[in-house]
Amino acid sequence: MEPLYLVLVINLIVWIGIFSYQFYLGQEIKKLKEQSKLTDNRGQ
Amino acid sequence: MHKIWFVFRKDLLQEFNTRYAFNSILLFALITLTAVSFAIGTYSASDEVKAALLWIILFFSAMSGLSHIFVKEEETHTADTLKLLAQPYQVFAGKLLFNFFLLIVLELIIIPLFFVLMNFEVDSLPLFLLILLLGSFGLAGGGTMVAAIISKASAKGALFTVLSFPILLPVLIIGIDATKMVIQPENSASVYLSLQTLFAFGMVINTVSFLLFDFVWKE
Amino acid sequence: MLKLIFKIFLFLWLSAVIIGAFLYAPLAKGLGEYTRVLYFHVPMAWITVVAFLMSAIFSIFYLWQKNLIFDHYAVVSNQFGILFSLLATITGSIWAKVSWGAFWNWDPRETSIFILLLIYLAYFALRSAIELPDRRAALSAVYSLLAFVTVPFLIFIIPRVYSSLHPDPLINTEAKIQMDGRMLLVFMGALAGFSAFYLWMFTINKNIVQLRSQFEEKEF
Amino acid sequence: MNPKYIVGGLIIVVFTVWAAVSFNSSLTPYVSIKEAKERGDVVQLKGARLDQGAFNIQTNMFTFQLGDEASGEQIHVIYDGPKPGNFDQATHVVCVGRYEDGAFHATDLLVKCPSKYQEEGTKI
Repeated sequence: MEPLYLVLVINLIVWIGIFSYQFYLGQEIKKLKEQSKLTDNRGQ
Repeated sequence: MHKIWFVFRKDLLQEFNTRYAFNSILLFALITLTAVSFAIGTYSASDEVKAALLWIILFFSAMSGLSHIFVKEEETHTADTLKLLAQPYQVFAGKLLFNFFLLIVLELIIIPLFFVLMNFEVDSLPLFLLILLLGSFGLAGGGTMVAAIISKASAKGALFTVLSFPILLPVLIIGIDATKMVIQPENSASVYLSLQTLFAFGMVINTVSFLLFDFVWKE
Repeated sequence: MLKLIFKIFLFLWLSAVIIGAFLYAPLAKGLGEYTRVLYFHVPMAWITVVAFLMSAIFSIFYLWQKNLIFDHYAVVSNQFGILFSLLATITGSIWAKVSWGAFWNWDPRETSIFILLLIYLAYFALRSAIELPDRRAALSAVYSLLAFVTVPFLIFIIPRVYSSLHPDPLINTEAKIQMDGRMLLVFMGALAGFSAFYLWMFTINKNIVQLRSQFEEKEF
Repeated sequence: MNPKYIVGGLIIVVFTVWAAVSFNSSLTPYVSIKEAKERGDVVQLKGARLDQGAFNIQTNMFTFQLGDEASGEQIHVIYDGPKPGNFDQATHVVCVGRYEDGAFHATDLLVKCPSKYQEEGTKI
């Protein structure tokens, strides 16, 4: 493979990694937020 | 107005009794000056290097003593009494005046010594003194404000230099630059620009400090 | 649902920017293969500025409203500011190595970003030295505003003392963007994409901080 | 809103702008060839690049001609070091050093490349 494409692929992999991590983090936070709402409601 | 004077005089009297800030500043300056003078020798340094050295000595000596003014109020627990006696801006003005006075005294002692030890010569003495005066104005303003901030924190001494260095860096850079210019006679037009910037910087940092001091003092 | 579409769109958008930077955009004259750093370096620097600006605004809000949540937001912005300024410094320094010949030579831009880093590292040093949350919030907000007003001065002075090799800012004095069409397309795409990505990252962290302060409240 | 903050903010803005204007209007750190010859101390000399320059391996010196765009004056620059990598693309060169014995002795060369992001091969 040409170095240019190699670098491109590495870049894309890094980008996919960062994106998936952000995405995962976003979903987790969403879950936690819903949970905290539920406990709030139960408390009232 | 007389409250400002009261705070200033109180600090001055205390300082006169203990001479804590003054001794530490002056000794720091003397030690660095002699160290530099030994290491470089009298004739080998160029004028540019001397200008930079002068400001570095002044700057770091100021760093070693300017914080004392607020730290001592916290350590002796007199800050609360002072809060009852005067408005925040009066306290700040008094302390600022004191730190400014401290810097001027330091310069009165160090500058002649620097001239003698480093074989330093300037082309225009009044301009040089004006640079020092405006530089001290900025240094005192920023230094007093950072001192107020760190007096509420732990690890005060180390923190003071860390916090004030980036803020007061403009004074250091313009001061060195302007001092280089007064050494040579042909650059006088640029010196006025430097003076203008030093003055503008002093005004800005002092105004911000006056505005924000309330928030620090009430904490 | 709309958010999910936005995220997928953002993913495709930035992937297209990366592919575009490598395959579509032409190489700049005199820069050769290094041109591609441009599409990553400038957005990083841009986000750094946005992050520090946001932190200054949050600091003002804190002093005004005394709500600790603004202090948390300011901290998050500052952390991102430091992260992105480090990224901008690293990409910039690699670029400087290949085009000017040295990783670091105190060019004005290098000096100003270095001072920014000093200021905000000092900000975190100050925070770590204060115990009480209210006091920590107020003092660090004051410090960050105090530092913020001195930054313009550094920006005027430094180019005078050291001359710059850095290319003119894109929006230069003639208010013209001097860039090849295809490069401009990728460049603007990168700028928009990274800004959107930053906003997303910031929102996530904002939510984390909100949740954390909620939990802390419950404990008391 | 407390009038104190308005007045204070105004003072800050006015003085910042005042300082900014003074710097933008008049000062460049560079001098012309004529000035460099007169001053004889360390200056930053900016001029147009006139030739490719030549590197002398024995003395490890790089020499080239620098021209002044306004007056057409030329000066011989001697740089103590290798030829900078992107020298041939440069339009302007900033030389840090001093004028001595008929030539400008540079300690640093700063190469200003055209900052236009154009495709390779196109004319600016």
